[in-house]
Amino acid sequence: MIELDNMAYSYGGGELLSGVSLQLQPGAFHFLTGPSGSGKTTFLRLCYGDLTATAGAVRLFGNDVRDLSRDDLAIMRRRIGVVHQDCQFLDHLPLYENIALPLTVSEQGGVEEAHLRELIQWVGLAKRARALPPELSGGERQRAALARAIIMSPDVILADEPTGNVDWEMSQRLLTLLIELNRLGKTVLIATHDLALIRAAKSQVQARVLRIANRKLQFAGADL
Amino acid sequence: MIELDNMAYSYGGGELLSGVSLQLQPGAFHFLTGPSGSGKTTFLRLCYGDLTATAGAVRLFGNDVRDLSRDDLAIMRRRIGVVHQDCQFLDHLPLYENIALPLTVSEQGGVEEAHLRELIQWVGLAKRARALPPELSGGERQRAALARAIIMSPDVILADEPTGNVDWEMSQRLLTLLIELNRLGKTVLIATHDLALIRAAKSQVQARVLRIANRKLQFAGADL
Amino acid sequence: MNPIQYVMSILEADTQADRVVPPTGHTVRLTLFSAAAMAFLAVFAMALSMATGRLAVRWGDELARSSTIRISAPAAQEAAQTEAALRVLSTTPGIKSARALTPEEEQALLEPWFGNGVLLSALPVPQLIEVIEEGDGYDVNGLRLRLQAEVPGATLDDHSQWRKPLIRAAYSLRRLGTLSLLLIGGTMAAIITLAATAALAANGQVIRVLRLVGATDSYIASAFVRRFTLRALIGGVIGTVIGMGAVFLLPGAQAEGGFLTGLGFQGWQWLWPLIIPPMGAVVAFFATRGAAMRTLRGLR
Amino acid sequence: MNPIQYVMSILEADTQADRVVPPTGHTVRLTLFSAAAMAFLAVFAMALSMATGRLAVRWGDELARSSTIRISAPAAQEAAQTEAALRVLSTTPGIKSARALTPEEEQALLEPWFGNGVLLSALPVPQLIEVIEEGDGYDVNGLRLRLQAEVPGATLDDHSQWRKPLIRAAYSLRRLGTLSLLLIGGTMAAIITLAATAALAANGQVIRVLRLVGATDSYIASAFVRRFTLRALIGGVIGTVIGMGAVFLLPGAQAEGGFLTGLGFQGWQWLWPLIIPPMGAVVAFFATRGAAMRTLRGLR
Ligand SMILES: Nc1ncnc2c1ncn2[C@@H]1O[C@H](COP(=O)(O)OP(=O)(O)OP(=O)(O)O)[C@@H](O)[C@H]1O
Ligand SMILES: Nc1ncnc2c1ncn2[C@@H]1O[C@H](COP(=O)(O)OP(=O)(O)OP(=O)(O)O)[C@@H](O)[C@H]1O
Ligand SMILES: [Mg+2]
Ligand SMILES: [Mg+2]
Repeated sequence: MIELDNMAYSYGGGELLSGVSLQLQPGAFHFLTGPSGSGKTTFLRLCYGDLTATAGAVRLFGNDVRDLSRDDLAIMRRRIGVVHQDCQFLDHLPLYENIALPLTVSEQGGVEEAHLRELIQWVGLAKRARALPPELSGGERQRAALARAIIMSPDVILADEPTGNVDWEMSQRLLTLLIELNRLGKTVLIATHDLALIRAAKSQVQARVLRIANRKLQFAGADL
Repeated sequence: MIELDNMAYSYGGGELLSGVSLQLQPGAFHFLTGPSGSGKTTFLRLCYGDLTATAGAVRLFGNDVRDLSRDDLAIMRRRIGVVHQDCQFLDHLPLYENIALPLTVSEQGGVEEAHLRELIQWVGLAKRARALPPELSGGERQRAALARAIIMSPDVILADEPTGNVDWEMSQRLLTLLIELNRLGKTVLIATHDLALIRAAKSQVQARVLRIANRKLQFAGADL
Repeated sequence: MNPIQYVMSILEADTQADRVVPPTGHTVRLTLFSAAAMAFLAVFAMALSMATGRLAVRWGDELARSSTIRISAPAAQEAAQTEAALRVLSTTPGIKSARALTPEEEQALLEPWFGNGVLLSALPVPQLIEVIEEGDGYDVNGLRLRLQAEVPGATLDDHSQWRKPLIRAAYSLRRLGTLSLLLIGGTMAAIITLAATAALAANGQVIRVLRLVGATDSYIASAFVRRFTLRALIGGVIGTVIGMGAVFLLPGAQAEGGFLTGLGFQGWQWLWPLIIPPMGAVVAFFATRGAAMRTLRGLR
Repeated sequence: MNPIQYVMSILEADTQADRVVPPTGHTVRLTLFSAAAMAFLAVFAMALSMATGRLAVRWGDELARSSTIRISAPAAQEAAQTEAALRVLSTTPGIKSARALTPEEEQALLEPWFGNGVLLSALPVPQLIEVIEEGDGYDVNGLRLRLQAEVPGATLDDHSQWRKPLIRAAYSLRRLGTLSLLLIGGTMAAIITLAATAALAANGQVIRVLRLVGATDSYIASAFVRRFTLRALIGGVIGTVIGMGAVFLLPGAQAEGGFLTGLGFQGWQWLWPLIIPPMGAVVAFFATRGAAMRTLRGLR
């Protein structure tokens, strides 16, 4: 699905990531950790073509990102659900319309009402569905971002710190949702600092843990 | 320092908080927990006069918030350092100027260069001091927000999820900073989901844990 | 579908597909207002331009195009010389008509000087010939030379001495009208462009979110373009209607048939301002498209 | 401190205290540009207004204020009647001067009709008296009656028949100039207001952050007010300078001394446009202050 081939990236100063190779297969479940500022968000942005590698290649569904036209990229993004670290919404639309936004812009016809309602229910936002994003709590926004990422049933789900602002029970609930999607064959990659979450996941699914350290991507050992 | 007297708050719908009473004494160290959407951020906003209680009274340094003029409130805020959940910065100013902003707007003369540099060093942002806020990682922004909150040596520090996006080591480091400030007599109130952080703090300082549940503020037992 | 339904359907289409663009806010209001303000000024510039144009045409026609030939000759030769002059004039290119004034007409002309009690026949009044030009007019010096040769008693007075400044004034007024029309049109385009660009810049966040959830460039651009073009069009219509109303209500706009009929439109000229709103919309269309594309190019 | 240093110090003060307000961006540019565009148009409106004002004054002075009295009497009585008429005129209120034309002047006046070969003395030319009015002018009917009684051969020709439309035209032009000045001034104020408001709305985030870190309302408002007022002033100066340059370079702006001296300023009139930039700044000052206070009132 997503292939990184000896990729490097720099924002202009020194290299932030270098010699990164990774293949995300359908059905894989990965965690991504690393100190704050090590490049986790950057890594994810490279994975959905928001940034272009300064060296090496990134292939999305078999296509090199550099060869994709802007429209191809937009259409490819509909197959990748992303939870951003700073959840960005359209502040003038109520929550449920924000969650349905990927469907709206794909012009693939309407939202399945029932599906949308069920999803909103699952992330615990049923009562807040008509609220505007600025009226939500931090955790509510994060849950909404996750709901928006998966509304299109994407093939790949990239989540950047999806549980940073929610309590332990809710984070378990969200994890369950992601694990269930993974069981349906979706590829999942979660960047997180929360080691407890990783431990909880490992007991339920065969998850691998990646770690960014010294500009390299490594597989973490069993010490977690 | 901050006194809440049988206070209630509602955003317009049902009551979110009710019958809340609390006295934050100089030198107190409190944690605030509660499920996502229970009203932690709302509680903090009430504590620094960003919201006005719908019933009961909130007193800052002995003054009822409702009686404060807008200018009084602004000046009082300089005695309260706040770390917001969604760290808001001036995107056109480099990080170090953003951290020094409370000093700039208080017009109390310049920043002590050395103090500012030391603080930036402590939160691990020395290398990023000249970056603009949009160029920072999530954790870097959070650390910057904490630095901005304490640059004025305020009497009270209110931190909303200050470690949601940073790794364990960094969160320990930030905790140490807050505990040190508390030892200097500052009042500290931290809203967080991170139970591990609370446990770590309890071993170093006499911290009390508040919990919002069913619209009430309770003291959590020793079960944490 | 009647026209009102059609317009309503456009307005409603906007509420459906373009919900992704914030519906109100200062930036949209700015576009609306600047389009309206500029349309308003443009209507006035147009009215000024038309009024001065009319004035120039009238002065041009009535004053510039006539001249006088005076035959001062002994009474016996006067008729013959008049004949000769008329013959010369009939073969001069650029002259539409030439005709000897009747004694009554001459008397009317001289009345201010002598009063109406004077018998013209008692005075050695020269015969006057009124010449009306056509096209680019005739060659004054050429005609003067021919008359000198063939009609010794004739003097050509082409009125240009004292009428030229009037003509100059009329044309300078007309240039002024055209100039203000151009200036205001240009400023209108610039302000609408800038308002649309600023409005779009203020919506950078919206564009970023849309791009992140997989919207194509053309989807995003056209959502903005529709909304802002519509706003510019509506603003333009409002400004134009108010402007036309104001011009209509201006004192002196009603044709008085005087020297200068005042600021205003006449007859079919009232149709001219109607091109202002579509032009504003076209400007907004390209400005918004350009700005949207520029913003989008900065994103991946 | 020389003036340039003084201006530079204002510009630099801005970079010091007002760094909290984003220095560039579309909204600031919008304020700058709309101030410039409006100043530019205002200069032209002012030039138009002054040109038409000049025209009205000249036509008013030269045409409206003179009339003619014709004395048609037997040669013997002519001198006496002229004397009598002048006496009447000297006691009529509203008349500045009255004087009999010399034979040479009369000949010059009649030349277009008779050519310059005619001896005036051979003609029964009436004596003409030129009357110059002052103030509100004299009572035409009253004077006519008095002349009828005291100078039987006198006829008063007050020129109003054919000159009135000219005067009307001049005043209608002048009204037009004033009207466009008012229109453009009003639009200028409205656009600057809206641009400043939109710019401020786009900076809502900045205001929120400043308020949260303990800035007082007056600190926030004045930071914005300084910046936007300065931008409006700079924009106004740029627009005014370009506008004045364009007016100066306009063909016909150089005094030709003709009927209409063309669009332009003369002498001290060049000072008038200099009030445009400060006026734009004042408008921006109040608009920004109002908008800042409104935004702030929404926050605690
Ligand atoms: N401006 C607002 N208008 C209406 N409702 C609001 C507004 N702000 C917050 N709320 C609602 O009030 C409730 C409490 O919000 P608050 O932000 O205080 O929660 P929280 O405890 O901080 O949650 P989290 O841990 O997710 O940050 C939420 O359900 C939220 O949707
Ligand atoms: N647009 C940018 N321009 C320049 N530097 C940037 C930019 N974005 C991020 N950086 C820098 O790159 C580094 C990695 O950022 P990134 O956001 O990928 O970190 P992260 O691992 O996600 O951290 P966190 O856990 O704090 O979110 C940081 O030091 C950050 O300051
Ligand atoms: Mg990150
Ligand atoms: Mg919160």
